[in-house]
Amino acid sequence: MHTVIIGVIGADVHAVGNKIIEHVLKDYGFNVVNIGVLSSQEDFINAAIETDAEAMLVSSLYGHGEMDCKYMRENCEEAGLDNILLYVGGNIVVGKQNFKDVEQRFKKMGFDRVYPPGSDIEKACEDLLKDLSK
Amino acid sequence: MHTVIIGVIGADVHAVGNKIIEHVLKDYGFNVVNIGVLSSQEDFINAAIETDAEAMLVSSLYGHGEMDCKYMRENCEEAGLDNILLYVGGNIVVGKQNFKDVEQRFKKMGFDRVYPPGSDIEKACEDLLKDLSK
Amino acid sequence: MIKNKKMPLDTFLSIREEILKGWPTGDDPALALEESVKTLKAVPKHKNFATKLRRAKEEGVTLIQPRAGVALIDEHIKLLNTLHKKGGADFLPSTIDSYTRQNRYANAEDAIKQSKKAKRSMLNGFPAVNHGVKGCKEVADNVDAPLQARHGTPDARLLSEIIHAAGWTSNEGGGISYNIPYAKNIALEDTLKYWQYCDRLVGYYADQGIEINREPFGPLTGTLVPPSISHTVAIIEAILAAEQGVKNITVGYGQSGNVNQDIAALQTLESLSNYYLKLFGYDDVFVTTVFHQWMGGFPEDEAESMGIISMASAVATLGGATKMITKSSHESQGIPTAEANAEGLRASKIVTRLLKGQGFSSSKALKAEKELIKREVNELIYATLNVGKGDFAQGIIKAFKSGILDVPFAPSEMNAGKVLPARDKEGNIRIFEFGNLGLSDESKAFHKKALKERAKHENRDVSFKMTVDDIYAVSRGQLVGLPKAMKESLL
Amino acid sequence: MIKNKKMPLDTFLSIREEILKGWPTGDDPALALEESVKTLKAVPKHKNFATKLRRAKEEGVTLIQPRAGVALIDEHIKLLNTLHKKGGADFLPSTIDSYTRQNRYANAEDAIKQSKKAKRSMLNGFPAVNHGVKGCKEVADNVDAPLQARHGTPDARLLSEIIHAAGWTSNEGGGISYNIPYAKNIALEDTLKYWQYCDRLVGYYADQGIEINREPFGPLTGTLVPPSISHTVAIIEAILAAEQGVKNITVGYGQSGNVNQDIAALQTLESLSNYYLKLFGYDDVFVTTVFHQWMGGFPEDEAESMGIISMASAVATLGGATKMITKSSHESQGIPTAEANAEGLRASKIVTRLLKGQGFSSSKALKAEKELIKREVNELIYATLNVGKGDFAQGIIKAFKSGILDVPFAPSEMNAGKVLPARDKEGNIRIFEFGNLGLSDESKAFHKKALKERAKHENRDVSFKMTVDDIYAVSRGQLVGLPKAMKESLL
Ligand code: B12
Ligand code: B12
Repeated sequence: MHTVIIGVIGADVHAVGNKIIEHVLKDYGFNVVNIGVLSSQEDFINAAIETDAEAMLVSSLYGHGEMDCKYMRENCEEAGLDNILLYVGGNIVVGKQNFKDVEQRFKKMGFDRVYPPGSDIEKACEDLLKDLSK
Repeated sequence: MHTVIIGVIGADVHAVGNKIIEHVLKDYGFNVVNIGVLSSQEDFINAAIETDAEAMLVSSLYGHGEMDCKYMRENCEEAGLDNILLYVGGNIVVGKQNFKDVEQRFKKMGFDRVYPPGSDIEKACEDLLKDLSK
Repeated sequence: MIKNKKMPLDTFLSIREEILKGWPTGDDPALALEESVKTLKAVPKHKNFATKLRRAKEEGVTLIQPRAGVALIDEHIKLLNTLHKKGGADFLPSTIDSYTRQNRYANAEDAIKQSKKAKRSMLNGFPAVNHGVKGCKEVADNVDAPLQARHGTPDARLLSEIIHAAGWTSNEGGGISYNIPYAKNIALEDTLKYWQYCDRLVGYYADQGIEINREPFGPLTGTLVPPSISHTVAIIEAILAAEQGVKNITVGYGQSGNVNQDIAALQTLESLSNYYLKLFGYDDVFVTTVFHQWMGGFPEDEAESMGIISMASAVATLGGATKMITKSSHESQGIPTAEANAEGLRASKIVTRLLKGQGFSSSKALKAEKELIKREVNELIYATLNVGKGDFAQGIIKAFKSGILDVPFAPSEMNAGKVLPARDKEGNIRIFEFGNLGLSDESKAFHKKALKERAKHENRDVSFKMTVDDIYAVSRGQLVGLPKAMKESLL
Repeated sequence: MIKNKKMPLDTFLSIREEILKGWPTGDDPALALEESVKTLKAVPKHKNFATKLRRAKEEGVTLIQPRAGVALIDEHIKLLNTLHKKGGADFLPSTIDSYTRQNRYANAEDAIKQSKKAKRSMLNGFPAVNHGVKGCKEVADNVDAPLQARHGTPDARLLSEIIHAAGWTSNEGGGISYNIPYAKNIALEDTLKYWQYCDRLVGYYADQGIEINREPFGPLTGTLVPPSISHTVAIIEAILAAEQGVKNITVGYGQSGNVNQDIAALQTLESLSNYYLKLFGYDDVFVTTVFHQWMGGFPEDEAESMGIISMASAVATLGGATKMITKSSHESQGIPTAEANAEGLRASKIVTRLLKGQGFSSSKALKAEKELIKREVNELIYATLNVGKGDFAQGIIKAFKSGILDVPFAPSEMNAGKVLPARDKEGNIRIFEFGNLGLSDESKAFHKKALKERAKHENRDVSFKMTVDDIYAVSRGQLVGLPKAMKESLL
């Protein structure tokens, strides 16, 4: 069973998607560790270390995602999480922006996959299974 | 008292604006000859000759205005209506088009004034008084 | 002398011969009735208008249909597919151009040529007669939803022959509703005959086991028409159609803007149509209703237009309309682009879906408005039947002549044009000048009282000025056209 | 131990001293109460939120307000003026950014700098504390409509001081509504105290003859919250505010999507608030209602979003809300551009104007839903008062702890999170899992029955799966989240 960390980063309190993501991931057979809303990068990293997780699904809905996710890859590596998968999704930037640009920016920041607003979480589960079997 | 011809040109049956135009022009003190909907260029010209009118206010709502108004200036001149004022208004072309372009096209066709969709008819009355006092 | 009597088959067939000579495209083997029956029988169920309406009624949903039509076949097909696939249109239209509506096929031919040259449609609709059965069938074959001709053609006999032979399973219009708002000096006697023919054609197909939908044009001039007047016309046209053998009829109504009046109108339109059809012996007619989103002048602003469209969708759905004709954000400007039209459809559709099945519970106010409409329609129908000495066709001719029936703002000289409507304080459409309208004194008194109340509230007289204010009102963001002084007091 | 008791002036003043030290901008002579009183007294009438609400209520109109806020002052002013002048917003907001909401002013400062560099707002709102009285007053001076802070700040004491001292005449929030949906582990005991302070500040100004509006945040999580739960919170927050001397309160409610339930909710929200305020001795509080356009997930499509917005406007107006918070076509994507926001306003406004004064006549169904809501609110309020041994502040703390009050989908650990809602067949929001919610067995039985009916109709069990379907439903163009099999049968 794969362990994945989910949570909502930063000062973000959007809880609904987070609860549903937990529900769906569990249905898919993942061992889900949900650190909930208002979680810092540190919270994510600590949870991943503690539970030996293989992936983090970072949600950001409220628009500050770009700032909250800065150096997240570097901070993971520093903490010894060398090969952990990093996904991010939600409404990760302020306003309606061209998604290709946004994706680029987050990929540069070291995220493995970036999802546009309202993405199907089932699709992400499939991606996760694929990426984890590599 | 200035006599003006009003009517709706071509195969156009939009009657509401026409009735209101009559009402407002009369309020402004014009002698209004309303030839109504479904009027041909000939109907306009005949009415103008018969009543010795100084202006024609051509309405076209249904989109075929460009075709219906072709050679109207030439036809007026041919009939001896040398200096008659020609105004056109309504929804004079098919679809939402840049009004500046549309105005140009109709001015080239010899119309003195061209009005965009939903124009205030009071405004046209003021224009008319101005133009007629020249 | 025209009567509301089913046209004998041989009469129909002999007129038919003449009709098909009206334009070269009438001379097409596909117009042989054996052929057209085959074509129509081959139309798959989901593309049959009548069948889809039956299903919609069963499921209690409100389906949507735009207006759309351009000069050239390929462009028209592309347009319809955009509306179906990107807009979610349930029913597809082919709005016919205004030359064809006036049977000016030569003008239409010119415009087709000019459109090809100019690479944009110089016509405000699809010239179905010029394109003939072949062209119309090409359209039908290349879209995946039921097709209807929507026009405004006083004499649509050739048009109707062509579209049905091409597999289009619905036709809008009627001898009154495609004359009074759409013509200047064509006799009702003539248009009633023309439309008896169109209906008889549908009746003929019905005898062959083919169900085709017919839709009287409900909104008439779209301009402050009181529901009792448009209902009366719709119901009588339904009766005239039923007499010719039409079995599937959609009666229509254009939004007034007052929610209570609109819902009362929709509900009574359906119940009264069913009632009168049965009363006059047409037992097996399947009736549905169509609600037209605001038919008067639209505001220039696109967002405001979207607001009106969506609000109308709420009313149609709560009122239980089976079909709704949509508008677009371009309405005040001109024929919409495919994209704008599709946007109007999508905004409309989500509202019909969210409100599906919610209904609108009866209240005192609703009951009162329904009673009012019923009483007035009864009065108008009986007055018409009375001057017709028991015959609706004759009744229509005489009622319009004497102003017993009278449609506000109609261009037709057959219409008395005496009736003047205005809104009451709540925005209900009422009447203050009746001419000879066939209403009882009791009914008239109600209207007068309602408008006096408004006038008092606005501190002015009931007059044509008020009507003019009301005509402009919606396009200026109000329902009741207020005098200037009162507008300023609005926050 | 916190009690619902007016804070003595000296306590207030001594806390105030501490609060103003929370960030350098607190040290501003404009924050001296003599100064702020002067500033507030100089606000012209048409820019006073409370006064404009009173006028709107008198005239029976529904006024509109968007959400909006960006990092930098000039940009923010430009944005607000666009919304006012191009959108026709009657009330202006300043949505506060999320760092400020969490009192992370240092983060906000960073983001202001980054925004200046990046030339686009890196913040999701206006950082009012960082901009201080000076910045906030600059905003107030450069717009021509009443201003309100809209946020979600558990501890908004410094924020409230700054905005009021800058002449902003309304503040959104409350000790429950800005905790349970907006925080994770802040004690209710604390947020109630913080908001007693904010209310006491408004009460202080009231004593100086300055009327400031306060607005509990009605929609809570915006996600399938049954009206009885959000009403209870709104009413109790109104009572807590009134105790501190607030005289002008706007209670709020987020659209459910079922028109009957929404109108019942709006009407009972107003009547119950007035009833309970009077019952508990607050006789001179002026109450208005605010309706929030759909607060759950929006569809991606912009036209569909416009449809929802406009439909919501019809409901708000027919239901008699005095204010409506609007959304935009960008809702599902991100904070809207000024243009998109203004479009949402215009679509909303025309609907409120067209339907102005029409009302929604009472029906059996409406009465039944109103009775239901009233009964449930009564049960929840008395259950709360009961565990609080007659004190609402204590009652709230204990009711949330034990789940007697429980808000679906709230992030706060102070919330039991046991209640699970779902829609009944008509789309009304009901409950199937109650946890310890303080409803009577009779009330619960009603909910269970309604949801069983739906489950039967859909041939499945009532379960969390159903709730999830309902959460997604609107964004997918439905109100009731149907199982896949049933979706296909939709025409
Ligand atoms: C009501 C209406 C109808 C009614 C008309 C009833 C009747 N017999 O009068 C009905 C339903 C019958 C109808 C039919 C059709 N209509 Co129509 N109709 C409208 C609508 C909604 C309102 C028109 C109206 O009465 N406005 C109120 C009056 C007071 O304003 P007005 O007509 O604009 O006139 C004022 C000003 O424009 C100005 N003005 C007018 N003429 C002139 C001239 C001068 C010189 C000046 C200074 C000013 C001026 O002053 C007037 C008074 O204030 C408009 C769209 C809109 N505006 O929202 C479409 C519209 C005009 N119709 C349109 C079309 C295409 C048709 C149809 C061809 C097809 C159809 N949709 O069914 C048929 C036409 C049939 C035919 N042969 O003509 C299109 C025209 C498209 C274009 N130009 O690109 C429009 C714009 C709708 C659209 N966007 O598609 N229609
Ligand atoms: C409900 C809601 C709220 C509620 C939240 C209640 C709660 N505590 O949960 C309330 C009213 C409290 C709220 C507050 C705010 N909100 Co809000 N909110 C929404 C809304 C309408 C719906 C969100 C939702 O629940 N959707 C339903 C769930 C199921 O979908 P979801 O959250 O999108 O998550 C799904 C997918 O995105 C995806 N997903 C999510 N994360 C991830 C991660 C990965 C790796 C993957 C693969 C997939 C994935 O899977 C999820 C499950 O399907 C959205 C707009 C919208 N979407 O329509 C705005 C929205 C998210 N909010 C917004 C904002 C700005 C705020 C506020 C800052 C300001 C305000 N408007 O008051 C505050 C934030 C306070 C804070 N500190 O966080 C903005 C964000 C703007 C931006 N990014 O540019 C939005 C987009 C609205 C807008 N257009 O302005 N909000």
